[in-house]
Amino acid sequence: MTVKIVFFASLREVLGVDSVDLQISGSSSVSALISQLANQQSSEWLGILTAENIRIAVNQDLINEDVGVVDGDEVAFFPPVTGG
Amino acid sequence: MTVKIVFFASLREVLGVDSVDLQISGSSSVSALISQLANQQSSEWLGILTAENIRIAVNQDLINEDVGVVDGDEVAFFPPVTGG
Amino acid sequence: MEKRIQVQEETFNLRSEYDHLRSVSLKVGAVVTFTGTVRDLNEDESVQVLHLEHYPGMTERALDKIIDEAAERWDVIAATVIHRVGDLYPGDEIVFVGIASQHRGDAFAACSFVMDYLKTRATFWKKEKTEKGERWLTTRESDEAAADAWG
Amino acid sequence: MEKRIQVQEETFNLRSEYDHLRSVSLKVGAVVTFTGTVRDLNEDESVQVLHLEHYPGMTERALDKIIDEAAERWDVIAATVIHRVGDLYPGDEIVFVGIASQHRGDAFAACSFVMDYLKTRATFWKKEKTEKGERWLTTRESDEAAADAWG
Repeated sequence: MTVKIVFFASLREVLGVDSVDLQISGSSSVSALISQLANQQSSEWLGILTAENIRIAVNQDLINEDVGVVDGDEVAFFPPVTGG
Repeated sequence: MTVKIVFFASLREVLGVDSVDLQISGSSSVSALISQLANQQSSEWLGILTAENIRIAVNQDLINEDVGVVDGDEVAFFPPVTGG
Repeated sequence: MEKRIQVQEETFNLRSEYDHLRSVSLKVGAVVTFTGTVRDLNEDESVQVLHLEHYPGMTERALDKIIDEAAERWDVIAATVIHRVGDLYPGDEIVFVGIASQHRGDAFAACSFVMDYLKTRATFWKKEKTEKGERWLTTRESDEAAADAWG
Repeated sequence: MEKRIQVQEETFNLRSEYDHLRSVSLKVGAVVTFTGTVRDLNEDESVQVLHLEHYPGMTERALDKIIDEAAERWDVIAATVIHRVGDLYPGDEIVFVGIASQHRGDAFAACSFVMDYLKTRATFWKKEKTEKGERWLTTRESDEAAADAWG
């Protein structure tokens, strides 16, 4: 089962990658995904992805607390927006 | 000495005239002009020109109290504005 | 500040007015425009023609003062007011107000301030022709309240 | 309500956007437009290029929600939001918001609400290139305060 992880703007540049396809076994949660990413990529990712100013969206909806993710979901991490 | 009196919108239609050149002797005031106009035109003008909703401008500046007028001045009477 | 004030029978070209406002300075970061149009209904009566009359000279002076007052309150780099007079029909444009500022808050505030003051302080009068006949419009209380609210 | 939402690299044509808003209904009495442009200076540094990035899909959904929320609060007959992405230069247009309503109060409020919410809730990010180098911009506290002020 695959979850697509995407990164934007300064976060994308810091991590040096714009997306990662993550294999999960059965169900998972966003917090578990972050741990799995840090294990797989670099331990620095843990602090970067859990920094206070980082926003998280699941399937393009912002989340304010940990939620479950399933096969085919898209999870996005990004800094505060600055459009307009 | 001449003062130009002008009327706008519904007031112009009620009075049936858009302007009157009024001869004054020496100095006068707006209130004296109104009396002079009523004598000269019709006694109904007194009530019409002193009605509460009528605005008066002297030389294109709104006035809130009686003021003096001199030769060449332009005095305007009109109802509340409704532009925009 | 760049000012442009026009009272005219002809319609106006929003695009060229906007281009003018925007091109005044590279400091411009926000342009807000307001356009008022003749609606087909007023107080449930079908409007056929709207006749706009004004006091030539005094009107332009009033608009000039209103823009100056807006520029005292907010950052205004450029301001344009165009008001049409004569016979207008449903769908026609009556009035254009455009403000260019560095930031959006100033542009929004100045534009709506100019419209509120224009409604209650510029010497225009409207006569409406409906199926029931002609009538001069009277000032709306809501317009007076909007102008008074600026203090 | 008529909605139009576009995220695009190309510039937009204010005139055709305005004509669309105005032509939706003869009930339209007021059209307010906001256009944001790239200023040549930001925090006293000369801006050479502004790069705009967004989250395709989520951005359009966020803009759609913002317009719906405006229409719940005010009379909105038609609303258009166009936001550019890619490389922009001083003087270039970044964003257009246009609102058509029956009355001016609704059009002004809805337009400035959409801009305030767009600034804090739509997934766009700006990277500025000045003579001193590149930097990603951070949210302004004044923008957050403006959005929060709508309650």
